[in-house]
Amino acid sequence: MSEKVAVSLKINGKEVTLLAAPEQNLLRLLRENGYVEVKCGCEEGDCGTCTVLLDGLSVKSCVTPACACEGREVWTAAGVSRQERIGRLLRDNFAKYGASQCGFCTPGMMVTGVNYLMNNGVPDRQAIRAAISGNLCRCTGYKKIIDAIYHTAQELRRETAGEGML
Amino acid sequence: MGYQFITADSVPHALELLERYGRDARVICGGTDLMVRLHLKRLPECVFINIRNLEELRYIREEDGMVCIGAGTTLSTLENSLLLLGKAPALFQAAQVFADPNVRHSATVGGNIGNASPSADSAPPLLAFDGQVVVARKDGRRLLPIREFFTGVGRTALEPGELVTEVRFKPNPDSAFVKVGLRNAMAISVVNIAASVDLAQDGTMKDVRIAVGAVAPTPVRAVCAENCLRGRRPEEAVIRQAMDAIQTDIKPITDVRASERYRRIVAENMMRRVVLKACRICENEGGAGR
Amino acid sequence: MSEYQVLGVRTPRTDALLEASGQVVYGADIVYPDMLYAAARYSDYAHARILSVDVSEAERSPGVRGVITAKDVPVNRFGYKFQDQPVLADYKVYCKQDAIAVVAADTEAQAQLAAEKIRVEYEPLTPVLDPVEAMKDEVLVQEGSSNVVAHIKLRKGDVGAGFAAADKIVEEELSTQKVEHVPLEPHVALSELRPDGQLVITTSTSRAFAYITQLLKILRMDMTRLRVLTPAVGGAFGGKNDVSLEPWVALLTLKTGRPVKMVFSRKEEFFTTLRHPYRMKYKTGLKRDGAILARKIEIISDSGPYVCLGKDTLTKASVHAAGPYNIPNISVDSYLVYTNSALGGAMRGFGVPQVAFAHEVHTDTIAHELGMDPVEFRRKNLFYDRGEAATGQLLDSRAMRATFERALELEKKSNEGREEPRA
Amino acid sequence: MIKKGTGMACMFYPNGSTGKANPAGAFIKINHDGTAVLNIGATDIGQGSNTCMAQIAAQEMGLKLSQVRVVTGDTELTPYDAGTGACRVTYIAGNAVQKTARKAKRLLLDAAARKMGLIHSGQLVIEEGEIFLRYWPAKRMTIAEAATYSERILGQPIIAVDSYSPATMPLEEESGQGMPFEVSIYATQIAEVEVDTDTGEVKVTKLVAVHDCGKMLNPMLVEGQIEGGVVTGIGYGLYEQIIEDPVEGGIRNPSLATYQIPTSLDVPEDMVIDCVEIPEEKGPYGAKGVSEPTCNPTAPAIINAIYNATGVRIRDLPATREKVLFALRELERKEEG
Repeated sequence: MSEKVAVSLKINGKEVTLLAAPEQNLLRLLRENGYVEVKCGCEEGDCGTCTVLLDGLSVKSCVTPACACEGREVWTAAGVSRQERIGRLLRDNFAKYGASQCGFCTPGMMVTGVNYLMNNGVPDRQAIRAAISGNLCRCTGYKKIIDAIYHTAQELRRETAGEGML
Repeated sequence: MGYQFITADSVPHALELLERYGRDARVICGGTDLMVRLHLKRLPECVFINIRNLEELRYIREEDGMVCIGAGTTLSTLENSLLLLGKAPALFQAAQVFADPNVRHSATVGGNIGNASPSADSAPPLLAFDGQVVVARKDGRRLLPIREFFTGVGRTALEPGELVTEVRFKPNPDSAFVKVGLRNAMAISVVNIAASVDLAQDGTMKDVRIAVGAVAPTPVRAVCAENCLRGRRPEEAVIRQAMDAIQTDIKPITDVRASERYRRIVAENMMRRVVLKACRICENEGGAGR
Repeated sequence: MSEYQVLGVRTPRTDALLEASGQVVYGADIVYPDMLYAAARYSDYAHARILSVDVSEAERSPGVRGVITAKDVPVNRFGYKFQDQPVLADYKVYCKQDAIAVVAADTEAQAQLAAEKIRVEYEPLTPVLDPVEAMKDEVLVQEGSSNVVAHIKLRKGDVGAGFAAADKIVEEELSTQKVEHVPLEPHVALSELRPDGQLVITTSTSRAFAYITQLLKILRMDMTRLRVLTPAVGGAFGGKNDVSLEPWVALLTLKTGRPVKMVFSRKEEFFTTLRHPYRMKYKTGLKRDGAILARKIEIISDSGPYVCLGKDTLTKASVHAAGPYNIPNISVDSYLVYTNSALGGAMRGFGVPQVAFAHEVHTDTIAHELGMDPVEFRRKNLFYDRGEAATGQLLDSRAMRATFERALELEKKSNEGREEPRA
Repeated sequence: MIKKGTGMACMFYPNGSTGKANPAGAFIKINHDGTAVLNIGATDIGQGSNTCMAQIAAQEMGLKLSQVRVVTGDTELTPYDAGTGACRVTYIAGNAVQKTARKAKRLLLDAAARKMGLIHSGQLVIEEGEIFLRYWPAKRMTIAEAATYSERILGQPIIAVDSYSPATMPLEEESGQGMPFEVSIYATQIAEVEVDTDTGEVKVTKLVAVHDCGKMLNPMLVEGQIEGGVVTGIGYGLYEQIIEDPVEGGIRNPSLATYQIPTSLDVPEDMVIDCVEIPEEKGPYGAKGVSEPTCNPTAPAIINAIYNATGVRIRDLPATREKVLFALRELERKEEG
């Protein structure tokens, strides 16, 4: 490993400065500093278990250079699932609709789900199915994950409609 | 020496860094290709020049009839661009099936063509539009036709110190893209193909440009197939002729993903599908592909 | 409904909220103070004698605290009925997935770097990779044993008589491929020597007791000195049924006195067990009206270089090979064959997915050769309430026809758009 | 061109290892505060056994699910279990947990009887967390009271242990005859596919899966197991294949980029899942295991559907796009020839 450099970024709402090697990926930077909810299933960009929000967009942290995150904002599954409304509602619906079994792909699915819901996530099963197509799951067959995101989108839509937002 | 990672804070700064580090420099933006090669230990020590912060390279705009896309523009931006949906459906459709949504949030156009994989999904549309690559250097810039940009597997015509800053092309609404992988997401193309057609009033194809990926060391124009179609109507017999002709345009290999024979059959069938799609002809009117 | 009515309820998993917020602890998330990381050196050949293993350069590599080879393993053979699998390759490598040495270092990168510096001298032997070829025993995978390591026989009634009385014989060959479990969580194991002298191994496994039974023999320990903990498991599907990296981390801890952790890369995950590929021959004798009189089945299973669970899998496959049909005369001959290809092990379905593919495609072939609708042919031959299995066991098979008719009903109903509310 | 077709497959599969012992053990301790610790050897690898086992224990002891804490995954503290495999946990470990819970309940009721001055506990029942006399319901106490009385007064800790081992007979060496399993489960799946004759792509548009698992203890977990198994079956039938070098040996596609399992866009939007609930009286609350063989009928149902759609029968899995396309060409050539 080459000589490490300091990277200052915001993780789950908290300013932190961490040491990263130039060639290190964001996944390793996060896991080595205790954010172990970001999972490593392949480290080759093929499985999605390492998905995090980077500046509001869901990305695969294993193919994101750690040093490129200087001054950026990262949210992990632990962070988004505490976030009011979208994250918390999706977390509860993941449980309610049986969207997880072994739980290893679940953090990545949660972040991808939150990303979908934050970017005008319409309650449309085919759109949701496409949105999570970068997150592999071997246990659930994807159906109940789509159910959870779909029902969350519906509930959010009812709320915003209720508040006369639309 | 070990790796280094330097973030450029402007294009001139990036060019200066590229100049200084020459062959040791390696431009990185999304990182979805380079970080995988790094993990697989197929990327020797280098100086990463990070251009991810350069907002001036992230745009899609129309300038005197040309669509100009900044090299740092992500695939998800392309996928959500109404301009592309309307004026350059081939590139829009390619962006939709590129890898997966989360990779599309990071991967950039400049990165995709810079990586120069034979199966790069953004290449066939740019080739079919006969686009150009704007290449900047410390002391100026040059316009490189995209058909001269790819020189081999993973190799481009870029010289050390040069940076792709934009791709530009004359858009065409009568264009389309088709991809065949081994599954419907996160799939590296076994064959991808784009077509751009200038249709006359009477329905004949005044001009037609077809570009095919994953069937040669670089994406290629299917010149022989184009010749069969140019000036004629997209009828079944004409297309059948072009389907034979395309076999001479392509030199597919057998690899872990698919065999040469499979790529040849799919290439001709997808050529038929993409030409009909570009001409907005519903596919099953024209009978079965071969 | 009262909180005390707990069964028959759509209750979420008790850890569902923890899973959704990423707070479940898997093996890879566990960190001990001054822990070392391990990396393995795998074989370069599918079949070769090992002349020498030189770890000196690896031992001098930066950050390295210990290297183990077969010499460090108290008992270097393990397995279930067949003790044929080495913990680390000693005088021979049997497949390209065999590990020869394992390095423990301060960081994972240092361990991997050092592992590449291990020099192995081989005397290459011709590998036998095709099971049918291997059955000729021209090249022996395991010395002193035929490559046909098990022949499972099943005889019910008299197939000869059945074929003689048949109006029609249908023969068919079918085969299945090797597949990987692909649990999203790769294998992981940690070992720690606790102050009281107990060696505690934490590993992602479906069968901790099967593991500790093997590890006790390998490490020559008893249940007071060894303990296996199972953290949350990120999917197994049968791929975490057999010991692999656990003895390596245990021995490295014993050698260095420090906790050791090893997490398989996705590539190494493909080196663990795979589903056995089967080559199957089906021969069925029938009456013109579709009644099945006799079925003869032959299965060749490529076990890779060790038996592992190959024989148990092939037994369960043989018992179910004829399918859920009333067949008076059945004979099954199944051969488990050693090869130098990748090792077979348990995977979801344990041999029966292979034969289910075979007997259900064979059933369709038969129906079409008789000019019958495959649904009608099944309706005629499926188990009734008291089906007799190929083992002669009488089954309570009421559910066979219940699922059959219900599936047809749901298929028809969903085509008419009136989908059942339950789904 | 797109050709449509439908195919079916049936299967049967046992619960438990083949003709050899594979017991499961359980400990239960009822705490003085009326909660319980369920300690089992079987581990949850994602199929939901911790939840299912806790449900059985809670139902049997009249507790809420939240009052039962499950401890597994420690060879020193948990009783022996043969392991999570062979579709055995719900049926075998479930029976062990139910038997153990009955024992714990007996100890609890005995303590309650003594506290009430009854000569035996036969007339006592537990409902909604309370113990009372069946025919004089006014005479009641909470489970916590009985537990405290037993543990802290009588000095009788409420700890029960039991196990379950299926009664099977090994197979005879020569004939393979015997009684290797106690119970079996059954299933039928129907697949609808669309085959693109230009690329050989097979798209599973609908999958009907009807399975048998006796009484469903938790319908949501059962559905999840069937949906997951179906997708594993789709991978087995259409997408997955380890490619080994035929000369040198060694795997040529050891990555998730070149060994492709189904993504969310490769599975049918229309998955119709159902169970026929024929209770199994030997099972805990009538239940049997369901998870392991849910993938068994999927691949053959798809292969039969491909034949129905195109007349092409793929006899060597997987039915990759290339294999289907070449088989279509072969069929065309034969028909023209």
